[in-house]
Amino acid sequence: MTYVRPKFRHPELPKNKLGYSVDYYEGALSTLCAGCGHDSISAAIVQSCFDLNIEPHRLAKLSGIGCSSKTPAYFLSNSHGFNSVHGRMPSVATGANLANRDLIYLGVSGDGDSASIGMGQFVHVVRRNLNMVYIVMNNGCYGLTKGQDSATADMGSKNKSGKTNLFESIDLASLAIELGAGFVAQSFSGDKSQMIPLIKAAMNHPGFAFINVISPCVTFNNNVGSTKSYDYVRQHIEATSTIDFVPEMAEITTKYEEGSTATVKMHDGSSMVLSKLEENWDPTNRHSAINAMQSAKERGEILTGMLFVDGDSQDLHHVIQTSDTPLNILTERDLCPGSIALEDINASLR
Amino acid sequence: MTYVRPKFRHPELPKNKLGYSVDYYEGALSTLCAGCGHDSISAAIVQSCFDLNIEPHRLAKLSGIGCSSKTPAYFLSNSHGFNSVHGRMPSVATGANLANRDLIYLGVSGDGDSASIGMGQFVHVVRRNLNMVYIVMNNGCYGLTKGQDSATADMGSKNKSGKTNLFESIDLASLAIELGAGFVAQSFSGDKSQMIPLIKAAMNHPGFAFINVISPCVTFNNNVGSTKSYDYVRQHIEATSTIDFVPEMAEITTKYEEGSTATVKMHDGSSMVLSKLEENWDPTNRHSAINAMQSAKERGEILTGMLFVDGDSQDLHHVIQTSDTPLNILTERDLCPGSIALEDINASLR
Amino acid sequence: MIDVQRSGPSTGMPTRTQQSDVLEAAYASHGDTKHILLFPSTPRECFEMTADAFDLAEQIQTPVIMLTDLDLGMNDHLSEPFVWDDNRKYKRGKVLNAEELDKIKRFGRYLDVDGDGIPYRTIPGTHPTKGSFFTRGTSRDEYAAYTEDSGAYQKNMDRLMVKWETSKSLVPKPFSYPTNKGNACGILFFGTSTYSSEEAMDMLKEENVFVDAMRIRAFPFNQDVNAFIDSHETIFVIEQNRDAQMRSLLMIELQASPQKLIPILNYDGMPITANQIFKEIKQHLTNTK
Amino acid sequence: MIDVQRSGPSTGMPTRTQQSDVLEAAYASHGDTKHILLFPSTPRECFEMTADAFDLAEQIQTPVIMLTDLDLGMNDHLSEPFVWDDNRKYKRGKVLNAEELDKIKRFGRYLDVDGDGIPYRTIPGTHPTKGSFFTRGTSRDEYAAYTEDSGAYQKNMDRLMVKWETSKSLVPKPFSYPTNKGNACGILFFGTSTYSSEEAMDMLKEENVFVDAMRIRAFPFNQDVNAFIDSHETIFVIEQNRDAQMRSLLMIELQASPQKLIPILNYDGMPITANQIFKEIKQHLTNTK
Repeated sequence: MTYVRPKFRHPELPKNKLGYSVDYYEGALSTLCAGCGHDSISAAIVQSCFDLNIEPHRLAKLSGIGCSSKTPAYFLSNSHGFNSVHGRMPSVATGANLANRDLIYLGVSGDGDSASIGMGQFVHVVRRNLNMVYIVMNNGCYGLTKGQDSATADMGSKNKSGKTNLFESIDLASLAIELGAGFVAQSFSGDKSQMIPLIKAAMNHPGFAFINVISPCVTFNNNVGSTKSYDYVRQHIEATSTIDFVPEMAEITTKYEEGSTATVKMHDGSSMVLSKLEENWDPTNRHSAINAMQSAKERGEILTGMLFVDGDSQDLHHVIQTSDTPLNILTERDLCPGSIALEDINASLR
Repeated sequence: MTYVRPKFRHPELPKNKLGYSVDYYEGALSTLCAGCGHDSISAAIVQSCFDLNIEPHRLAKLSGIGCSSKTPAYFLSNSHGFNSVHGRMPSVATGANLANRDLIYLGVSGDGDSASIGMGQFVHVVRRNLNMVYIVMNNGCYGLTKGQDSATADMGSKNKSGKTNLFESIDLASLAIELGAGFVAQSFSGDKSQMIPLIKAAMNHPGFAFINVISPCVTFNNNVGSTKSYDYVRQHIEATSTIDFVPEMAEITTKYEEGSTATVKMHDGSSMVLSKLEENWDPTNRHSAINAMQSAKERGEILTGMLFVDGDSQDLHHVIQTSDTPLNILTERDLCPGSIALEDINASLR
Repeated sequence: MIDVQRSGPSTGMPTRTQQSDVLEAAYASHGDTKHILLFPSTPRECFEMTADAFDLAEQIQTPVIMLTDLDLGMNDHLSEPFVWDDNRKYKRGKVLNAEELDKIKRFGRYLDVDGDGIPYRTIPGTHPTKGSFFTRGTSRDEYAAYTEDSGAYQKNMDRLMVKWETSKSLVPKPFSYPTNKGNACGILFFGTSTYSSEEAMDMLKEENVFVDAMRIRAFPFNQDVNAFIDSHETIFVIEQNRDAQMRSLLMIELQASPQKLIPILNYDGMPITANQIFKEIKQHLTNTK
Repeated sequence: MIDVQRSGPSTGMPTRTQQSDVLEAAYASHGDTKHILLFPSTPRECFEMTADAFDLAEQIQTPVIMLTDLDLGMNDHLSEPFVWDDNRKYKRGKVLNAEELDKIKRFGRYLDVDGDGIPYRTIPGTHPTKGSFFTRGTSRDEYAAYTEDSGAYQKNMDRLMVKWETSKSLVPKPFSYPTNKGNACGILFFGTSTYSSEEAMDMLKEENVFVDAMRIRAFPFNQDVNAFIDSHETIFVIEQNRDAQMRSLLMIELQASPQKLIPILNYDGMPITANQIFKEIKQHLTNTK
């Protein structure tokens, strides 16, 4: 790869509380196609981590295989990264999270990686409520192998070669809600102002936080007839609400219209203020969220924004009551029952 | 195994149209625990095939691994069978069905086999709308390895050793509806009168037909506190409707109460007459079925019977437009484009 | 199954070639397991062996793995035109139809009727009352019934070895290069090491070094491979992996002496060069003079 | 990873024993791959080797597979009491902490600093600005950066071979039975073939047949195994599988001559008997007299 990133940066880039400017959160220059939606999502991740004052070494980024799964090379170059095998990112995330509950885990996947080869892992990482942010960069096609329809391609959608997809699409967001996920959002790579508060809120959610981002493949699935093209998505998205993420300590200063606002408190004291656009929808009620998704489907619309959030979510460590100290810094003293306990076991077998 | 089935059968067992009595549809003697719900399901399969006048050699039975997956040895001994590896029955069924679209495919699986190791396969066989009946014998535990909680165990349910399950259960029927299955039913191994018409209707449905049968594990999950015990299930089931399966040609003779009856025509001319017990539920409307399931969940009830049926379902062969002749009897003449076509390919590469 | 081998292990080098799945493919799976492998060396052979692989899979009733590589799979090659014989018939192997089933007293799915280790099979739906059976991963008797009887299990494992022997004469024979007989050295190679090996032979010839040569085309090894090894003092085994995997197969399956089999290995992801082969053979012959 | 081997392949015999995953486990995965294997022969050794396996996995930075079998895993055994040394420390291997990272100029995840093929690693979250890296399945350079450079790839593959050599002295040594030296025959065995092999030695002794014996406890083979093979004319390799899988490993890894390695095999699902071993050794010695 011969890409060279221009070295020049404005010397007075603003710094966050940690003293880092936004470029400290960037990664290597992307080798994805120019205009790829995935790069916008990477940029939103960079901005969110900068805004949230995250220490990069306290975050682990993980992925599977595919165009989307290449992106961890393109953001947060000062964080640990793990590019796992196809569809198996959740297993690696689960192992890492169990070893050290104190890091922030950011998983990035694609529709091929999550909805096909990794479907079993996806379902079970939802069920286990692993404390992680799981972003699917969803373009409805296999970009890395030249644009075949994926399992999230909509029935009737046309791909670049003019072929119509004959199968029902898998709706990952609805699936996550049905499976009991405590935080489910949907967004569009063209809407950075929506993505950023969602990513921030997801990072503050104590459990599995899923964001399905429709991210058009400019090279193989941006044609007329595709329901994952920029134009189509832009024309068919309908937001549940506008979202403000209000960090801990900050005062809620924006004025919201009476009656249409829901404030969701996050576990660390921060809040998400949702200004509802969708009627008959309660973001904290699973059944209501399912109804909103079904209704949008019936109207042929793509519902974006916060879809469902469970304020009482308890992550895997709480459920299985592991020690507060991360397991990977426990020592022989904490872990090994020693010869006396072993003697009891020997005795029980006599 | 030293079990010997008593040889004596009543000499005047009634025969079906093909001249077979019901014992021709039986299998080897079950080696499952006495009282296992799975044996009741096997019996319902036997009765259904007898009633439907199925030629046993025109049916293929398939399974994965587990107690449930052992049952194909215990029914239809005159049918071909395939006991595949864990969670991979859908792949084998897909291959067999593509090779010969003219057989009836009956897949039997368990909650471990379908909801854990086989989740990816389950999701995608639903999506492909493979023409098969897929029965899950669901006991919420791993019976073959002594009763550990499975992924369909309800949160809060207690297993035999007194441990409470801490995880949300995977609701396979809701999942199948969400994923677009065209025929989804739920039943209870203790309710043969409900199972038989459901199995018959499933066998006449032109596409993927899913029946989730709660089937208590008498040995490891029939204790007080378990939500998959006989007593608990009996007390918490609520049927959507009573069901009559009316074969082709037969006249609908039963009288049903005005207004509460829905008749679903099957593709071969047979009908399913549903006498509705659940209000605000339309068995042919997916959104309505999802609502009914959600509402039942909120009431702590298990909805059984027909849940959703799509009368316009078209199976995989229709969708991908394969030949009407089963692929496995096509010959060189039909399949091989021959030297002239090859010469065109050679020419295109010059 | 077609395995277009690239540089491994794991994701390896996604755009570079290697012949390093040989051992894994040969014995893939737990328990005592051996698989049929085919090694094409040209696009035309890929075409022909793919067709052959279907026939072999049905004749031997087993998966067949074609091991090609990125050099063949991704690079442009000059190829002879592909040829198809319109009289060719698909080989379905030992499949019983309804009439044949009628003639049989008792059908045994795993019964070695012909003594070649390959039993007869039936296709579901063939006959109303005969020929159906239950396929299972567990041990079973000749009639497909579950058993944990040691004798029945061992009998089946031995039948599979008989089948393995039978398959040696069914898979493609190795290609022997014309020879003046009596050369002490032989070279063995397969797949995309062919061009470089042939060129190296020419280079050696110019220096008056003559070697016999054989191109392996399938696993299990045909008797000719055995004879080739036996009739030479030294065999250079040319392959594109680090661990001399084909050489390992020759030792395991043909009891060939490790001392006799000199590995010539390239594993940098680029196709092996004639120059490397030429140099290593010359070096070895000089050292052992 | 613990593999309680049963009769294979596929589901095989769910309640019967075998030692038939040896070859599969040793080279599991595509590409040039080798794995550390441990072979316990008693419940106590299962206990001890499991603890050792964790240490080895961290020291060598690789998965370790313990190959036990159903005979050990499902049958009742009389066992010595398990023992634990309370002063034992976990071996974490080469892990850099924050202070150590501060002292290093540039951290290279795959840099062979010590020349033993085992690089240093870091644990996520250790240091605010140093030591983070990107783990990937593709080829990479010593600093964990993506590369398809042939030299960098080959260097890493060669480093892994150096690590393999290093691990030979880290894994459990084979157990040598006391000997009067000078016996022409040796027997090699592992795992649950131990009791029968020992009993067979006693039976042979009664007939004045003396053999040396070694119990293999790990793969890769320690130098002692090599020396044992070299110092005997004939080696009987006793194992519980059809294809003489351990014998294959000895040929591949130690260049042992196939003619020297006489397989004694049992694969009927029942543990191998002393009587079988005794008979086959006597038979062979009689035939070759």
